[in-house]
Amino acid sequence: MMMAAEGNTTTMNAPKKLLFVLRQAPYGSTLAKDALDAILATSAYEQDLSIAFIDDGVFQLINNQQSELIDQKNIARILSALPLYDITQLFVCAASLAERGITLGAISEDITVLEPEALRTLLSQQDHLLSF
Amino acid sequence: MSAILHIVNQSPFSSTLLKQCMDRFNNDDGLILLEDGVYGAMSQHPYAQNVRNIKRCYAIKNDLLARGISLDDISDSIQVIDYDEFVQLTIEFPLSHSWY
Amino acid sequence: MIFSLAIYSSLSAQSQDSAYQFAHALLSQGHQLYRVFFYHDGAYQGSFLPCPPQDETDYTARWQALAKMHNIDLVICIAAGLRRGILDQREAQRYEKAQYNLADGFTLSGLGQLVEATVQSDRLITFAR
Amino acid sequence: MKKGKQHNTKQLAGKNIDVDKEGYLRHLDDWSEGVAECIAQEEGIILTQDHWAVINLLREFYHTFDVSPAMRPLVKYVGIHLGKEKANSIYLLTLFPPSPARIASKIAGLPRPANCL
Repeated sequence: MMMAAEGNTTTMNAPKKLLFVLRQAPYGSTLAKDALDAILATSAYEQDLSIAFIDDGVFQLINNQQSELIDQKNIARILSALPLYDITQLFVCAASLAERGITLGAISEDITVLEPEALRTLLSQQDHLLSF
Repeated sequence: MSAILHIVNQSPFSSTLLKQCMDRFNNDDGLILLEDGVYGAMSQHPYAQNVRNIKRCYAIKNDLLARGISLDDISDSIQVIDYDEFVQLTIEFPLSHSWY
Repeated sequence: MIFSLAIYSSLSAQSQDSAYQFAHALLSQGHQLYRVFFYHDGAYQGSFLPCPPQDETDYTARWQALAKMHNIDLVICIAAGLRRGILDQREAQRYEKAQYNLADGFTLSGLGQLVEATVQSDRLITFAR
Repeated sequence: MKKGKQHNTKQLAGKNIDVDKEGYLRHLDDWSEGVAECIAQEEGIILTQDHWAVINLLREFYHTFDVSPAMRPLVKYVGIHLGKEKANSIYLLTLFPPSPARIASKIAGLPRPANCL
């Protein structure tokens, strides 16, 4: 139950469009996990929040991750909690999937696959890009 | 549709970062090469041709000179800038994305 | 224009210096730096314990000086700080550690501060690795 | 100067169990229903079936998703599993006063939340 009671110190204006761009594979560094922590925290602040998995970030979506074998939190399982945090705008880069020869595993039913043009449009419609 | 200022800090000789950035590049976007990213400004680098096609490509002067890269050795299409100009570009472009 | 910076880089990464150069340049142009948020390995910036040789840059001291001069909010993500052993007195007591090491001018706070910085700022620039 | 953690050991459910100074388990594996009863008692709470439903759900959330829930997802999860009428933060506050986030996770043997205030 982290970060439950934050955020009442400033008045927030109209929601901003924030896109987390996740480009990191899940376990080689903690960046992928840190990005998810930031996303879960952000979900408490009524912003227009979305996530795009691109490049090695798509490796976070592979099924059957057994991260306990390397003493790490399971990224795929954390991702499966996103709907409970009302995070529903999830996108993945079709080209990144194809290039790596992987099919969608975790949260596949909730995620929208975007061709390059559409991905590019998504990026340029934001107020801020949070690069992870 | 907002133009994006892409910021790249890894060498294209050791990382595919620059390629990944260029794959998402729009005509009206900008590219800043800094830190080891400035090796991407050298005319010999693997994507030199692509970078040449970018209208607005910039490299941080001090990062080039610190690495012994002569300003004569970089592609003609690349503008050499300082941090004041870097700040100006982040204002001119409504969005920035850091590739690292 | 209002800027915030997100810094994820460790002390060994040049991007640490780039972030400072950027902050310095934007302030000298009269823009506002609303917050610098240190996350991931950026949290190491907040320790006052590093002892670089006198002829090398003391990154932490440099941020402190800039913050003092321009009244900048230097925030370290508390979770990132705790993992990396960056504690203030309150957290040291809470976690029963005999020492604390958070440098003056920095504060430990939650990820909400990153969200709030993006909401309050016209530009968010990320420096990492 | 050199001082490690104070080893606060408590008699909980007939066993010596390491807790930190705010009463969180140092080793999450030490948790048992008996331990939960004891921690609850120290918080002035007698556990009823309603409490247990939430505690079990909290543990299930943690083990399913590998994170401790924030308030909002927990409320949502409660709604899915225990019914809509219980899906509100006041209900949780009534069960685990004064701070359901801290108290319930302590009793359920979850990691202490990072202090984000």
